[in-house]
Amino acid sequence: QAGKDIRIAHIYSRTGPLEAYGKQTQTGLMMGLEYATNGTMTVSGRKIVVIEKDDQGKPDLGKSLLQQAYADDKVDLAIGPTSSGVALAMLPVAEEYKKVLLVEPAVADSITGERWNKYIFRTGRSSSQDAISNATAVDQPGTVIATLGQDYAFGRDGVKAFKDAVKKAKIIHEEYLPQNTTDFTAGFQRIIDKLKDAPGQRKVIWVIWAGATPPFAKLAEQDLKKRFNIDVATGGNILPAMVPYNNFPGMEGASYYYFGFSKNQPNLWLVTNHYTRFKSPPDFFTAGGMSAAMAVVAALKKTNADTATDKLISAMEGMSFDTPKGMMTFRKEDHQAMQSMYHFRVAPGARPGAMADLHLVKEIKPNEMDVPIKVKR
Amino acid sequence: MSGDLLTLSGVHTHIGAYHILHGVDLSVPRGKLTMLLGRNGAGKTTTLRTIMGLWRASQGRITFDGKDITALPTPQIAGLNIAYVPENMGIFADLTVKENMLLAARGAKRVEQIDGERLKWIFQLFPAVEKFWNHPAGKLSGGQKQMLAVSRAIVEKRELLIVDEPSKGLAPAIINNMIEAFGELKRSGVTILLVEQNINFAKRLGDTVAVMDNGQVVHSGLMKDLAEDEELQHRLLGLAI
Amino acid sequence: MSLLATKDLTIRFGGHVAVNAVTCSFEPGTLTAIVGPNGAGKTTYFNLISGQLRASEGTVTLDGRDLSGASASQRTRAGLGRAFQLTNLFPRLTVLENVRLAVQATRDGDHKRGLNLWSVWSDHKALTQRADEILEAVAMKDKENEYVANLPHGDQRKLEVALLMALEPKVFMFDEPTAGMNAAEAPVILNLIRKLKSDKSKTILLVEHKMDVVRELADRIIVLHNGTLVADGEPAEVIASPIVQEAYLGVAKEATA
Amino acid sequence: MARILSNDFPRNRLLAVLLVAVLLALLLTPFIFPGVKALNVAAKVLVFVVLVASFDLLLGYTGIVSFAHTMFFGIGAYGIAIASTRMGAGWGALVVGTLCALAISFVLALAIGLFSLRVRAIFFSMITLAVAAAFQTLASQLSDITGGEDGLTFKVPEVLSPSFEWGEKFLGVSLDGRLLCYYLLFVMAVVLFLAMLRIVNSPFGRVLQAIRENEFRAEAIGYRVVVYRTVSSILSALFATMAGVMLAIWLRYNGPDTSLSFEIMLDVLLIVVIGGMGTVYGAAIGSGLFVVAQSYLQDLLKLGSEAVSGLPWLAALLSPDRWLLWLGLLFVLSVYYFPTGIVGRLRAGRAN
Amino acid sequence: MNLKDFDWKPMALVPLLAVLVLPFIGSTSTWLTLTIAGLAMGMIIFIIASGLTLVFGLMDVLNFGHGVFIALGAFVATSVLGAMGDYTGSQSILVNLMAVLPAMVVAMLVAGAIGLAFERFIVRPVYGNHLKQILITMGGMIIGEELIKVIWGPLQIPLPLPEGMRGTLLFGEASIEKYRLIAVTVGVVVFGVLLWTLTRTKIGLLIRAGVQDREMVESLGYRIKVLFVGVFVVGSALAGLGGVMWGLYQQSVIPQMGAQVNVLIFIVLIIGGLGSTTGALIGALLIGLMSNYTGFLVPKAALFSNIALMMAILLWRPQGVYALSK
Ligand SMILES: Nc1ncnc2c1ncn2[C@@H]1O[C@H](COP(=O)(O)OP(=O)(O)OP(=O)(O)O)[C@@H](O)[C@H]1O
Ligand SMILES: Nc1ncnc2c1ncn2[C@@H]1O[C@H](COP(=O)(O)OP(=O)(O)OP(=O)(O)O)[C@@H](O)[C@H]1O
Ligand SMILES: [Mg+2]
Ligand SMILES: [Mg+2]
Repeated sequence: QAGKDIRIAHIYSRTGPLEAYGKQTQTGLMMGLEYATNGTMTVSGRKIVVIEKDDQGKPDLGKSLLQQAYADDKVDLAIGPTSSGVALAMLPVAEEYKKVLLVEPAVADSITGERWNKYIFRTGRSSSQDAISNATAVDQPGTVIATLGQDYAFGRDGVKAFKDAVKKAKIIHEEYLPQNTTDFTAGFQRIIDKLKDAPGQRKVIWVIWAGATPPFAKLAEQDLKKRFNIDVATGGNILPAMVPYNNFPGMEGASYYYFGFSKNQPNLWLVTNHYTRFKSPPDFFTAGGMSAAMAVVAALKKTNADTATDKLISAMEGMSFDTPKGMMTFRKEDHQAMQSMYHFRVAPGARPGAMADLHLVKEIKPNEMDVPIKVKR
Repeated sequence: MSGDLLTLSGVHTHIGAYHILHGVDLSVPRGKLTMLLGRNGAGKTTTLRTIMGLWRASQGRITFDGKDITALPTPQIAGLNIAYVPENMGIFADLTVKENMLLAARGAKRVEQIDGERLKWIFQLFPAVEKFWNHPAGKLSGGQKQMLAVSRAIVEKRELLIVDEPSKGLAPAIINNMIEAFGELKRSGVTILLVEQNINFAKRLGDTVAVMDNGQVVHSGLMKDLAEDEELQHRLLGLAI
Repeated sequence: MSLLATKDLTIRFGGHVAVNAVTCSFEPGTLTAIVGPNGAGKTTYFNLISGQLRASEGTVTLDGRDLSGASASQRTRAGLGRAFQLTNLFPRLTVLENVRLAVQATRDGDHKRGLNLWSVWSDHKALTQRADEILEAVAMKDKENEYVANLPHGDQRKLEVALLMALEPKVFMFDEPTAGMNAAEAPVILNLIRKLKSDKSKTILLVEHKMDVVRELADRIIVLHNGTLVADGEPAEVIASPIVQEAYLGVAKEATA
Repeated sequence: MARILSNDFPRNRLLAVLLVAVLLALLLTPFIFPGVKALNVAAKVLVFVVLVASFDLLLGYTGIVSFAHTMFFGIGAYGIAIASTRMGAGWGALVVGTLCALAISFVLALAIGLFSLRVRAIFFSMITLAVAAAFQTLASQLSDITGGEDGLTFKVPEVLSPSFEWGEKFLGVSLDGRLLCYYLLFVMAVVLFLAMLRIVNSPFGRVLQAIRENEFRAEAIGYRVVVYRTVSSILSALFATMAGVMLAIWLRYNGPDTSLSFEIMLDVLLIVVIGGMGTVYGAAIGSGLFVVAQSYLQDLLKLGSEAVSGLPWLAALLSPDRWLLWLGLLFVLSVYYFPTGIVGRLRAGRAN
Repeated sequence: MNLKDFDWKPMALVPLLAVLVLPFIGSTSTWLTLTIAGLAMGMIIFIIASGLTLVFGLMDVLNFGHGVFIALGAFVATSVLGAMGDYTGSQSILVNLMAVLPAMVVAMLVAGAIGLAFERFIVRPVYGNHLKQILITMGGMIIGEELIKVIWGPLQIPLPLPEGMRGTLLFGEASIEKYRLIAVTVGVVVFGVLLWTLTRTKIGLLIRAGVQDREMVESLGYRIKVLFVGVFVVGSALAGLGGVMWGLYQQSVIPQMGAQVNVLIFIVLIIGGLGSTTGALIGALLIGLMSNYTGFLVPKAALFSNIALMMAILLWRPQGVYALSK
């Protein structure tokens, strides 16, 4: 086997609604491979070849691309995809072909939950990890919270995980709005009506929103802090999507990644090299892609570049590996990478319209988050 | 100034793959009423449309007032002060009668600017136009539409009037009015080119006549002569009166 | 007993009464001409009888059956057939298909008037045969495979009549069947109408502005004026009546002019 | 032969050859084009032949422009998906899913037909556009039943899944459930296609054409237009549902984007036009060409953009990421150059 | 048109709806907030739909590509405003306007210019054929959207509202965003100019006539081709303006935004009746109000409120509230 290329398929949204995310992952993946192999792109004498495939954000297409990758292209393992829907459709294919699928960055809990099978690993964070870290950031006694999310699985699951993780604060209202809401007046009004007279020292609207038109700018317009002493909290996102955060100087939340937070070697390398190559800092999914690459290389090093699926699986289960976010560990039970999250605060002097300026409040270590295991074995 | 206002020489017209006009020669003398007769499918409508530039002559020459208009676009031809009433009447069904008239009056921006005397004259000829002034034109009866079509053509003074079968579907009384109207227009110096199936109409109004068959003008001369020569009528038009 | 009758038939468009309480009945074996000035309401009256318009008031009965609530297609199936003032055909189908569709619409059979989804259309030979007969009658058999859109105006008028014949109605309604046809072509249509007339079981209604045609064909004339029925009777009598002379023919006016 | 084709022959030699070629290619795909991709593409062609032909029934034969066609496609696919998820893999689930989906489609099509076929034609299309969009959102909101955005992944009867091997390799092709599944689809497609061919050539089909040509006159010669229109939209909905069933069986997955997205609607529209409206055969040829082209477009563009990598602007346009750009261009060009579609072109060519 | 003939019923719908829901909402201040916001939203929707009332309503062109011009306007605005940071950063609305007005003008010019090409190459061959219009303009939309991605990239771009236009005004407990009031002003201007042009000048008549019978309009001596191009360009320019307004409202723009608003503006036109500017305004206001009310009372139903409204209106008037006769 030695000398033969190690073939890896990267299936992601090169086009489609998540095009921007997917491309970051690809960049991160390639930079990660470069970093982890010291620029040689080889592990134990075997060259790593990445085959890119575009799932266009379509689950059916992603599924058949993964079949092609395993069957026609004879890849050793696959990485991706960008969207949860595509990932869920792919899971059974990995099982059918008995090959590893390393999920990055799709977030749905069920990927490493009910729908999981033993060929699935994930370097990306899960919805639960997101929600729990966010809960940690706002969970204080005497706080009352209203949640605001989109009315579909992602929003509802996110809120549910968040609720499960909140222990001390009280959640008094859940508002779900259609996914593509543009006029938030009615929703805000309902939240305000519920929250304004609620007893509590601190009132918070916790927002979980994915997609094109987030409610932050509109929330800021409402002047809630001044009018009703209501705060806003939310999770992280890609940099362009966080521009509106600057409307809320001092807003807190928890994020998966922000280029300025981690000070470890891989992240420093990533930030510097990303700046020199693209004139911009690395983002959310760049870091994710790099993490996936580093996980793969670590595993291959462990098996001495043996790509037999069972060897890979046993190497990866419980494996700890370095990433731009620090050490991660694939949990044995559900192959989810346990990882740090970041409690952040928007810079007090943030200027609306400028790039998001986040300050690190605290790194939330894996052992501080109780991420439930949901796989049925 | 006398002579011919409009002349066609050797005009050929193709519609798609069909060759319809085979060298039409026609002249319309200034200030006179010229009748264009011929059986169904002879090419009368096609001739009128070719003059208006709605179909293009593939060969031949059309001149108006000494100017070559063969290749001019339709709006410019109309802009030479020519009015046209097409066979299908060309009523704007969604607009009211008033708006239809306003559009035909190129010089007027608003209804008030239309020559009031002229309007009164039209109302008197075609009472329906006044009666349904604010109604959508599409709701008019077949004959009323025909009246509106002719009214539009005469709302402003034009040098040449080209009319395709104005009497179709009209009650006898209205036909009389129309004959009267064309007579009056002629007296005021307007040149008229008229296609008509109604031979009585033709006889009462026509100064000169051209008869078409198979895409060619097969006879032209004075109306008077044709009206008196029953044998010629029979030969040219296939009918005895 | 009369076959077709209208009682107090009225329609208003906004404030305008286009047909005003017309009560009239039509007997089999007669051809009734309907005349009147433009806008008198003739076409509208036809539309009310054949169901293209719904009456504001009044009833239409055929053979004693009240059809006032029936749709146009129901009335056609009940035996009211009409041809249109403006040609109204299926332009991108062939002549034969046009007629065959009309035959199929009214005849019962295993084609079930068109709701049969599962047989092959061309297998219904009886329909084709009947369509051929009709085309023969209007002298258009040689054009049966031409697309209607390519036919000259006169042939389209003939086909309009052929469709009406294919429906085999009890009542034939013609709305200016020869409009826009010249004197050389019109006879084909007029002959067809004459032939129908000789079959004594048919009721024929004819709207026509050409008085010579009316004089020759009509057994009876009714006159509409401003939507109201103002005269009804023998052709000679009606034509001579002052109202027709003045309002319709414009004779009186001419005399004064 | 005449009976099978309902007496509606291709009427053009080249067209006949093309049709036979498409048929043979589909029949033999597993053996002449090895690989998962080819088989997936061929299966998609089969599904689209049915879907597009069913849309043509509506558009080409009745003259109704509806944007809600994918809704019925989706109902079919969801029928299978939901039944298989709830009842577990098995033939029972397939039958129940299909029947329920057909029933729901029937009711919905009837309701839409009765309500909105009365409004102006272009309003009808806009209404269906809005309804389809709302239905898609609904499907993603009812996540307990439909799996939401993520969709449903499910299993089909053992015999149809890849793990079922029923013989040694034959001509280098492994004889597994996947192959059986493909041929199941093939048979379904052929049967449904011939059924539609029969319908458009029945007395009913002729009335539909008459209505398309001149609705007013069709009513006047005695056809109840609303009834015919409604029946035709129901029929077309049912066939679309069957196409959805085929899709779900093949993919063993369904989600809102997979069967309900507007993009599919666009593809269907484009195929109808490319193939030729009002000719069921157009659906077959159009689907064959289009689906194959679409599936390999990105690969082709990749070659293209590598070839011109020296010219950054051109390379940006030829980038595989911009494949939609070329699809859009195809829309425009096909309207310019194929107003009557391939079938219309070929048949007209013979007529002259 | 005299007053007696004027059809006031549709006009009454808007206040009627507002009054009817009051008892259900209970609190007056909440009701006021929702109503004012809804009306203002309606105005914004009207602005983005106004271009289509010309192109679709008058010229009978089903332009699915209309959304692209909206997106285009918004993207142009990001570039213009991005370059005028000094003006947008000021707290004074007047200074802000010095940036926003040029952005609007440039967006309208660019959208209009592209509209010119769009008319020439995409729309001209298909006047009068709806199906082909749908197909070819869809193609145009896809191409346009992809070209936007080529030029500005596929990413979401922030379009922050100038400083002085932010914030809300308070009326007791009720609040209204400043920007919405600005949008109302723009909307009223657009409405007024359109209405005046279409009903008080001959141009409106000519366009409507031209849709029905091009040849006849030409035979009357008018150059319909030029007129149609002109209308299309104006329609596109209005879409560009709408894009700027919409983008500033959202405070961010994405290439897909055109496709997202397409359905919405089609619904507005259907409710209003083709070709009627007043109808479009009423449709937009109704939609603005309706979505706020249902969003507050029964959020689950908000998704279907537009469709339900459209269906109800069509049951009442199958041609929309102010339809041209046909
Ligand atoms: N669009 C067309 N396509 C093909 N042939 C046409 C078209 N229009 C007219 N024709 C044919 O051209 C010939 C001349 O038609 P035209 O309409 O000029 O005759 P006409 O003399 O006006 O007859 P009518 O008295 O019936 O109005 C006819 O044979 C007709 O069938
Ligand atoms: N749908 C409608 N809406 C409003 N008014 C109408 C409508 N249909 C017809 N009318 C009016 O009713 C009157 C009668 O029209 P109708 O078409 O019956 O006349 P007609 O006797 O057939 O005339 P013609 O001889 O000119 O064909 C006309 O004044 C017409 O304007
Ligand atoms: Mg003619
Ligand atoms: Mg009439």
